[in-house]
Amino acid sequence: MVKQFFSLAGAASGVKMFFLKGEAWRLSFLVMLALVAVITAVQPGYILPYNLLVKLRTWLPLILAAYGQTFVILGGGIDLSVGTMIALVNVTAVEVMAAGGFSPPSIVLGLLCGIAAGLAAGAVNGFCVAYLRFQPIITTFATGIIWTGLALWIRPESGGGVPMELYDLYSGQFLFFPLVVWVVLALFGLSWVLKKSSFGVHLKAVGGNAPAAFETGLPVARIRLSSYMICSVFVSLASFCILGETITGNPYAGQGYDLESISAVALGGTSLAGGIGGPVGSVFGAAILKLVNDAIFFLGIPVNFQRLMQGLILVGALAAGGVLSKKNRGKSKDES
Amino acid sequence: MTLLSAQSIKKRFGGVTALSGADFDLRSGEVHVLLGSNGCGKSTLCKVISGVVRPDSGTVRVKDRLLEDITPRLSRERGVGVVYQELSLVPSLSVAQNILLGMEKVNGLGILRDTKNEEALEEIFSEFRDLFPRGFSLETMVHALTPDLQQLVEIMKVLARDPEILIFDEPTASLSKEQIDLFFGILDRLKAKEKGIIFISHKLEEIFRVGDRITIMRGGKHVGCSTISSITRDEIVHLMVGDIFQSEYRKSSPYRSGRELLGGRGLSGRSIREIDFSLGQGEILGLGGLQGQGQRAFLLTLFGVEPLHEGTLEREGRAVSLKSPKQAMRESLAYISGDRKKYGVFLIRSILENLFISRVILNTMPLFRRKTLKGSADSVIQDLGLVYDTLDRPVSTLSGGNQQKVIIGRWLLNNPAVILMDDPTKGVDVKTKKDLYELMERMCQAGCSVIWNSSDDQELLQNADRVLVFREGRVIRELSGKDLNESTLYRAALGVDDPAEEGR
Amino acid sequence: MKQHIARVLDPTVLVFSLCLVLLAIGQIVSPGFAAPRQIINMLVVASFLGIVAAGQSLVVIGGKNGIDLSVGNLVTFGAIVGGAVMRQQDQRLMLALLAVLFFSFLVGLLNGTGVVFFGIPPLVMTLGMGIIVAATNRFITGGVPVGGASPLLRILVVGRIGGVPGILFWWILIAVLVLVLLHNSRYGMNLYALGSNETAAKLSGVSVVPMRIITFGLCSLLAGLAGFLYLGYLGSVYNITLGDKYTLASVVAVVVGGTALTGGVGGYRGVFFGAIMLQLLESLLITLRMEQFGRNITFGVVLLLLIFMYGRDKKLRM
Amino acid sequence: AGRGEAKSEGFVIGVSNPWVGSEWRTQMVDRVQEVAQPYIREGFIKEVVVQSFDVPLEGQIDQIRNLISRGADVILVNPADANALNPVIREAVQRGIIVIATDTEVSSPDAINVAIDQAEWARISARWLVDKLGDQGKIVAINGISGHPANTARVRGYTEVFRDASGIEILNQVNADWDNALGQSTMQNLLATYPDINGVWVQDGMAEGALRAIRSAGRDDIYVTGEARVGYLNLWKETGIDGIGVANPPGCMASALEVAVQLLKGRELKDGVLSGPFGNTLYVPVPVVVTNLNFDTVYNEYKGYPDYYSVDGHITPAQAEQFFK
Ligand SMILES: Nc1ncnc2c1ncn2[C@@H]1O[C@H](COP(=O)(O)OP(=O)(O)OP(=O)(O)O)[C@@H](O)[C@H]1O
Ligand SMILES: Nc1ncnc2c1ncn2[C@@H]1O[C@H](COP(=O)(O)OP(=O)(O)OP(=O)(O)O)[C@@H](O)[C@H]1O
Ligand SMILES: [Mg+2]
Ligand SMILES: [Mg+2]
Repeated sequence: MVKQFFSLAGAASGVKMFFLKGEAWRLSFLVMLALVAVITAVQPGYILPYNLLVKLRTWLPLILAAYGQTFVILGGGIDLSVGTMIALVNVTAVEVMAAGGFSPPSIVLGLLCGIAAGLAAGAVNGFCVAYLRFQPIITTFATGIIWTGLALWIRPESGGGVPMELYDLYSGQFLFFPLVVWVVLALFGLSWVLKKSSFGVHLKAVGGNAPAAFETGLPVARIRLSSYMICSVFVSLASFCILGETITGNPYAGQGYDLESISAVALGGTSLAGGIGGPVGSVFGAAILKLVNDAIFFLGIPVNFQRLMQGLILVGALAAGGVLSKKNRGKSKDES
Repeated sequence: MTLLSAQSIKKRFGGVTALSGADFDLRSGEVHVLLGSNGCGKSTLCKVISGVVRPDSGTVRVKDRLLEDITPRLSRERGVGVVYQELSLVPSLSVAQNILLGMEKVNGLGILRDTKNEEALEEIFSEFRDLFPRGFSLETMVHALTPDLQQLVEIMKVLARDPEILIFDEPTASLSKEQIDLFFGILDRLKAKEKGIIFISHKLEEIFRVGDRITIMRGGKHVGCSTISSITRDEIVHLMVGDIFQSEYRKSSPYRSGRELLGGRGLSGRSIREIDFSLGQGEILGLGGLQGQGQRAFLLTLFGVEPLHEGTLEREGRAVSLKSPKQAMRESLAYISGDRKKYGVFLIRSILENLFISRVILNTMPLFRRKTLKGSADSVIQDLGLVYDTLDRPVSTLSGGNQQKVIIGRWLLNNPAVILMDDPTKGVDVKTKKDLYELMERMCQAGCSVIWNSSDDQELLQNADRVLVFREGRVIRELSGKDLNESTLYRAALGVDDPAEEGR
Repeated sequence: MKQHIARVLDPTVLVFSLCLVLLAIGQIVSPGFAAPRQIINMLVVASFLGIVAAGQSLVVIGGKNGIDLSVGNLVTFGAIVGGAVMRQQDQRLMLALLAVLFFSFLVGLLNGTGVVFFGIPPLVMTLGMGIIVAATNRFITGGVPVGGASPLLRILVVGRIGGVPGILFWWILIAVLVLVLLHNSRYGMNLYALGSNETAAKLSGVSVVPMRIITFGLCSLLAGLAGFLYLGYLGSVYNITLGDKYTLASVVAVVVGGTALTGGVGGYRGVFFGAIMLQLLESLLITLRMEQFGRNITFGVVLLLLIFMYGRDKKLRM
Repeated sequence: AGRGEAKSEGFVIGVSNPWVGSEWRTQMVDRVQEVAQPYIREGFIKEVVVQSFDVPLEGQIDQIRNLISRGADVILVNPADANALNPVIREAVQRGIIVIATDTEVSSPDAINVAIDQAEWARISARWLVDKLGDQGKIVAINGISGHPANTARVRGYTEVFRDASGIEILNQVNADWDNALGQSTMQNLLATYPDINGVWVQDGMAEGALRAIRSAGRDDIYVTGEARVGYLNLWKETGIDGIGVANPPGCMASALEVAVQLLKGRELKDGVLSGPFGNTLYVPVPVVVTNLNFDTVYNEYKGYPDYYSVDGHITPAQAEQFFK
């Protein structure tokens, strides 16, 4: 009887493993392909390399933001300040570049300062959440307001006289391939590294069960702090992409990226409760969000239905993911 | 050699004193048993040693080096490994990841060195393999495992760290006999390697089997330390509970057979099998046996929490189907759990709300005045001897015993006919225990019946008119009359007299 | 002593004192800031947020990461549906109100269903539902709002009795109802129990699933009602994003009012003053002629300070 | 098909609008589709493809790229930023697409702007206010979204006027994000803070909110500027104020379409018609300024329209031809 019980449990865990082996992104990948297929059916040019490349350029900021957000969420937090952080990084970089007359060294310096500003913002978020134990949602909302304030202080309105060269740089080639392609490849590479690294495991441990991670001797606060800082690096990169695309210093850049990046993460199969998932899914999740918009446009759906479709698809995908993961979800962290 | 010593450790949690000057020391090559009643501070002491709990005062030394401002990380580095009572596993990670958590072998870039890690895992797992089901993989997520296997994973996790000092906090509570045997084998080998081992268990026979020395705690400090060979069971029990427990309590009024208040035929559920029972008015029906054999599941099934797969349940002869606690409450059932933090109390809410939550649910009027509620609690509060400041204070400001009284009060306010008690005296002091026993007797005299699950055999035998002995989800024996004694209960629980068990 | 400190730090008291401090500062730097008329003005503006935050606090108190990010869109929804049904006619006022309440409650039930039955985290469930509601708003109006408040509704909201506009009476009425609901009703007791310990609540007879779903329903209903009253204040809907600002502001008001996002604690008393405090702060910063960036930074820092005082998670090391 | 030769299947007109929050934008999109109808009937235009959605800046870039993919010959944009679209405009122009920005001016040398002069638009009502106050008084201003180019131009416009009027003191300037409701509550705040306000410079739907706040505070001694929208006109009629309503025409995109049609026909712009900060703007006149002098005429014309409707106007084909050689 006992043995029988064991084998049942074993079979059940086999089924669960199929879904939970960190492969939740498979589903999002399929959805993404399906959307591309649908659009291509009505707009064959959509799948041409040139078009996809151009698309990638506009999607990359969200992909990067969602990628960064995944780290925070995996570690059991959330970051509602990524949108305004994008603006802060953007205006910082542009201001520094402008001060140097957009000379090549000043551009490099501007990018470095931008990342530094992003890292500082991420560090503040991380410090408040990890060390002061502030509740993440409301904390990052509050810091987000502050980032906007700082961005407006640095540059009250958009502009900055950024030269077209920056756009050429962003849309240009690097070692025979477009820069954005390299970035995406690097993201996949990094995901692999994360999966293979002890940091990835530790991050998931902290997000999955912080007290247990602490009792095991993991530096929980430091890991959570670094999750916010890593996020801020990707957010800075997202900000640079926006800068390359819009060649404008804009204190309102990145509006809406916070909630959209969270949606992308959820669509990518990462549990918002933390501990389960990974950044690859978020890449596909972000692509899905963008593709839904394109599908709506190319299918010629009336303007007034567009948002409805968008919402329905989002909720539908989440519900499907919920049903799937409900079947194999771990005991939620705190049953109490 | 003294590996570890803890001196006059004090720790308060809010109003509760968990440790009030505990001393402890551990030598290499010994299994040092830590024993004491529930809530006496054993786990807290372990957590102080491992740095999970920061003591208010006192010192911990490892090999004569003072551990200052201990964190789990620091204690691990100094060679302390702990199997926590509540486990420290991450459910969403695989068994392998959990075992190696925080000590994975990585290369310079932080990338896991798979082969090395696998080797380490293999080495540890080889010993345990037979206890895991066929086809089990180390890649299985921990949440998919049964509690006993999770406990084994937690043990492997500590062994993987190869610490010099090992602390096992009630590791055997959820293990089967073969699993325990294997575990004790491991303990022997660790001993041979001159490791120091702290072992906590409430089962005396285990203590005598593996222990070398024993420290007994009461009320947050040690009250005695001795080698196992020079102490008797009676002495241990005496040290544990002190002198107070002299007055032997025994339910005075015997059960007078009357109507059946609750009865069941062939009840089967997730973890209970074909249970028949009958509960007469005024009776206390005990549930006994080893812990975790389906007693709680049985109570939860009666209370509508666990689903009933087969069988019929009758309330005063009427077939009833109880699908939720609310329905059970409407049939005048009440459920009192000793695991109050999890199942009973709303720590951050007021005493008043904790008392009235169930009463209000059964009220026909959806609205109430708090003043009126307060007034109507008076008699119950007096009955229970509840000590409190005002009813608007959070219940967390009460001591555990008083919290437990609040939960009992919650159900008394509903005038229950059948009281289901699930180890209600866990972490309750002797005086309060006695109050509870007397209260239950009064309730029975007033026409209630009680089903009482207890992990404390003494308590069970003192209170119950009959005892159903559980094993693997079944009732394997019913004890009553002169059979109500420890040896019969014990034999039944272990299946000694059961012919079906003999062949195993 | 310790209990004494705890009482001083009672969020309601703290937030209320903060309101007084802000009024005092305002009065000093700009005489007239604390004049009764100005206070009433600020209360009027705060009232809509206050009503939305009432619903939000129910969801938050219920625990399990309860949060509702669809409330902003529901405010717009309430205003649009109200206007479309009412078509500026008094005799359709009741019908419009019922329609708003019914449909917004329905939206909330859907939120609750997604959360309870599909296991979608409230954050994203309500976010997605917010998009759907926003889309519905667009769909109903075709981008151009139809109808508007009837004269009676306008009187009920902005008409004054003894200098006090109607909306404040409605707000107080709603506040009293919510307080009774939370502290003197079966629902409230169940909700707090649920938020502080779901397992124990279930074992005490709380019907967990209906409770959660109804709570989301009530939250949406209050947001829709706020939108309906807002319509009375505005006259007509000009902007199909008019409610957006209430989404996160309501969460902020809830936190500022001392209701922990972890559930089980807090109540509407603090949130009521929380909403007022946010408005006072906003007004004060405008009066100080502080530039946008300074207002943002001040606002964010004040919020962080309040979180520091009572928005913190439990320690890992005890 | 290049410029100058009619495409046999007709030209495709793309419209990019990055914000759907306001009825003004809806009217803009509706109006351009309406104006395209005759051209569609005669086969000159094949269709008008609309990308209208709430998107951030990069989202609008994506919109324009989608329109390029869709084969647009002309792209009419209401840009969210003056500079941010320059790269994508260049992409489009390099593929032979005509890009015309409207409402807000873009700095791209590849595009032309067809718009009213926002600074001048603001000056009209500012001058009126100064006039009414007799060069003496304390005023407040309620602005749109800080940093938005149209807002910046307007602030520049009225600031010039008020600076030149020595007796006018600006007490405070507040952003109410072109939100009617926010305009109303902001006005309430301002009224309570500054009991001695004589005038308010305010624009857009916010004007109606501000006026409501002023009236419900029982003040009828404050001059308010406004925008020519039906709701505002109704309130004007109801309260009998002495007001001004300057039309900010949603039809500007329709004007842009008329210009595009000329360009598609291969016509060339006259020398010197382009001006503006970037030297690439074709200013179209403000269609209507409503004051008590012409109030009744305008009111009667627009009486039947819903509140949100803006008093509108766009250039006719004949007027468009005036700009061309
Ligand atoms: N985190 C905590 N917060 C508040 N009180 C606590 C906490 N941890 C332990 N306590 C209290 O400290 C006392 C000692 O608890 P501890 O867990 O050490 O007992 P124990 O001897 O391990 O009991 P058991 O045999 O039941 O495991 C108890 O009264 C308990 O309620
Ligand atoms: N999880 C927890 N969080 C916060 N406080 C807790 C927790 N668990 C227990 N406590 C504290 O523990 C106290 C009650 O626990 P406990 O069961 O140890 O009391 P006790 O000392 O055993 O009392 P008694 O002697 O009456 O049994 C309360 O004061 C409460 O503050
Ligand atoms: Mg213990
Ligand atoms: Mg106790």
